[in-house]
Amino acid sequence: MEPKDYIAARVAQEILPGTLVNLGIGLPSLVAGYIPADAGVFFQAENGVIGMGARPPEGMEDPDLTDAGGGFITAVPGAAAMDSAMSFGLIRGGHVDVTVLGGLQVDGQGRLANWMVPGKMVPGMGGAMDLVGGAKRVIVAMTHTARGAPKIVGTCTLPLTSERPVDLIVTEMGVFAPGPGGLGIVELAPGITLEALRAVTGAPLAA
Amino acid sequence: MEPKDYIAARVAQEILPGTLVNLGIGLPSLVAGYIPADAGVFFQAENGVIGMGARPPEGMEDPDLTDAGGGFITAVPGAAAMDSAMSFGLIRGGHVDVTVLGGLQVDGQGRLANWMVPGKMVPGMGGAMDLVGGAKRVIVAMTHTARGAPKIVGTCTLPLTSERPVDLIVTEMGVFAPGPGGLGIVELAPGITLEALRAVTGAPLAA
Amino acid sequence: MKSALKTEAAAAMIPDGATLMIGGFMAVGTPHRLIDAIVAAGPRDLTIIANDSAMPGKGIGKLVSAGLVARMVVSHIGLNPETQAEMNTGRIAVDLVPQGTLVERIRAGGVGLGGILTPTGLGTLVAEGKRIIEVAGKPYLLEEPLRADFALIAARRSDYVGNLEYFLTAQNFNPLMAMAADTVIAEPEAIVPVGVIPPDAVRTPGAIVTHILERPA
Amino acid sequence: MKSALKTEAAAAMIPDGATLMIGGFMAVGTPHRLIDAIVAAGPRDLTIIANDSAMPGKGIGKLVSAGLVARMVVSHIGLNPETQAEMNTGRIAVDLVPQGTLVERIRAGGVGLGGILTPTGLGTLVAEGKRIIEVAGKPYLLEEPLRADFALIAARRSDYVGNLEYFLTAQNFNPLMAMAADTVIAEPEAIVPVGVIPPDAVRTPGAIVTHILERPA
Repeated sequence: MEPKDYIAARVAQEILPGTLVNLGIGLPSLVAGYIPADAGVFFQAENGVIGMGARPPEGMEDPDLTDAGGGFITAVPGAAAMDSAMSFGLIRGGHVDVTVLGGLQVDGQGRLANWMVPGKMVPGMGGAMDLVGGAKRVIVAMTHTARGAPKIVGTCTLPLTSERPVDLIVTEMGVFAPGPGGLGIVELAPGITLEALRAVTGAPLAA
Repeated sequence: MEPKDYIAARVAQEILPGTLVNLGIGLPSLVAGYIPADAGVFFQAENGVIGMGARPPEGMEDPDLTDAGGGFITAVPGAAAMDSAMSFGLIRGGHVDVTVLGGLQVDGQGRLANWMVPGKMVPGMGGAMDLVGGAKRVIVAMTHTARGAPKIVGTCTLPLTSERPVDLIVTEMGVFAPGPGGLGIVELAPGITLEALRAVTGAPLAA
Repeated sequence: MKSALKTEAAAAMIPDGATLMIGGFMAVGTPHRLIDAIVAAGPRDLTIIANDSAMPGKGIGKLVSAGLVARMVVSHIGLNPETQAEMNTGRIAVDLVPQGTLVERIRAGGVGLGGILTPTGLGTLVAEGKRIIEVAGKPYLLEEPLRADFALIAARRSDYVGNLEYFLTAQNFNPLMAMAADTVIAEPEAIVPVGVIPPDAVRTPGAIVTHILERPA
Repeated sequence: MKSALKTEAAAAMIPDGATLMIGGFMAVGTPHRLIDAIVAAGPRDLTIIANDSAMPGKGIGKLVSAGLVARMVVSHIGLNPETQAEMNTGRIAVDLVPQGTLVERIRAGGVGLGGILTPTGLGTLVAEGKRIIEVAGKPYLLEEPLRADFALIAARRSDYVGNLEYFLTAQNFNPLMAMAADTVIAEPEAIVPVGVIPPDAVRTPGAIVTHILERPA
């Protein structure tokens, strides 16, 4: 299994039945594929729909039904469409149960940086700042390192997305709960030792 | 003609074709009866409809279509229903062309008091403060006196509805444009002399 | 998916001292079955956030007549002499709020704003004790968000996800209040199968509705 | 009642230096015919307020490619490398705004608020130069309203009053922007007779729509 599939499958275990979930583009969007259809989980696309379904069969795409990345989607039974004020009202008002987002860096206390690399890549924050600040539970889904360098760091060198700490970090090496005392280890992925983890983790591990 | 009918008919002359108009309850609501059906004027009821029509024939009332006073209404072709956020967004955002409101007192500069008589009658302001502050043009439609006492006064003794002055006052004695220099006379009603007006007007008349 | 809740069970959830937002405008778009059940259950010292107190014997007026209300945050009580009398004797504390400001305060509570700046109320009794903030050289009142323990919502139709559809002027405050309470109880006139309400007709998504009340008897 | 406006006549209304709000999210729910006509007319130094700058050759991306844009207020430019390049060379000034804050700032401009208080952006680059206001012991950023000279709105259907209906995720910013501009030009996919759109399906009342664009050719 590829790291990103492992990560997505593991994040899926954190999603409770009957919840409202917002998945970021890229790796986080893979999580939907690991949620049983009968779990009663509703996915929000922040461009204006709750009840986003899978990509439609070829020839059945509708130009007016897309996800936040602009890709074609379907609507499940019980879906609701809305304008951006309602969509972000749900996000910022604490009505979204879980958001899963990618990360460029997270520090040991859980502060996330995921929206720009100054001088190199400035895509803009889109809805990320609202999601991190507003969702009830924030999960970061990312590979543990980028070109060998730790993405979990002592202090973020990239601009922060929010001062609110995220709740959980899932990588191919394990599941981590950041906190004031440093990075807590919830579980290590099969075959990962504490030494191996420490070697590629920039933040202190919690006692 | 009763004073209130004279006032309503005169106010109707101020309503331009194609405008969005909010009429207060009581005397102002009579204005609608003097607007031609083909003028393209749309009436807003702030409880959530644009395109309010006349009272329905008996037996055709709908409990879910009422005006801001709770009375049954109809919807004209091209009507739009909305929630209170949109309804007051239109009012407060400057999208309503004209509002016609009743008054307890107005001073010569146009400051209106129409929502409470301390210790006696405290109905609440409802939407009056929003309408006076937000509509593009505010017209007060009221009888010139109450039990013989002037309602256009030097200084309001009742609590103000807004610090924004109203644009026009229409009574059975004439049409008045309040301003920093005092009450301007736009026209006197037939048979009303300046002396008669002065005798029942508490505010100084503009030069 | 939610199974429909018995009206008595819904009313029994509301403890003494609870804060309730109740939809409706002069008793239009008000959850009447819930109100009747609350009058029967009789919780005391309620705080009611609503547009108005309707009329004696109708809608929210029934809660006033039953003596269940300690405080009201409303824009208008003019058609309910009982509320006015209770206010004058001090039995009910009434906060009168301009209607548009009431709307925005409820919305702010529902969408996570810390407050909003409005010119409405400047230079009037409404401004007393409030902060004035200048933006671009103009003064505004800082109005704070409102939230409630329960929102009691009247809807035309619900499905079993809890998606709500409203009708004409019965919509009013309902979709806003459904965003601004810890527990949201929706009283639909009809419950339809999931998939029947078109996505664009949904004004309150089921994800934020805690309970759907059973169909009318 | 409004008669439909020719696309070229609509584009000709927009002068150099105008501020435009343009609906859409990654070119979905964007008024494409208007954008093509504006590219043809070629007004310069435009300020664009929108969710994003779409992609090169699509929607708002066409305005960027044509060199008509001096400033953008947007939440995301990640899918348009041209916008990023123009920002890096300083040819386009880009204000990046969190999407939810952008929504609320546009809404505030449309509904007459002086500003809104939000926690989004606290402790980040977004907070630079902004006032922090405490409410109930918590800090919030004061975010100011946005307004435009023109709002260019994409709708599914219009009637001749100008009532607008939207469809699924093509709705997005359109109903908010229609409230926040001096001149509102709606580009519907279809125009229907007055009375055909049910009152509850109208999301933008015709009273605030200045012009309806002619039907697609």
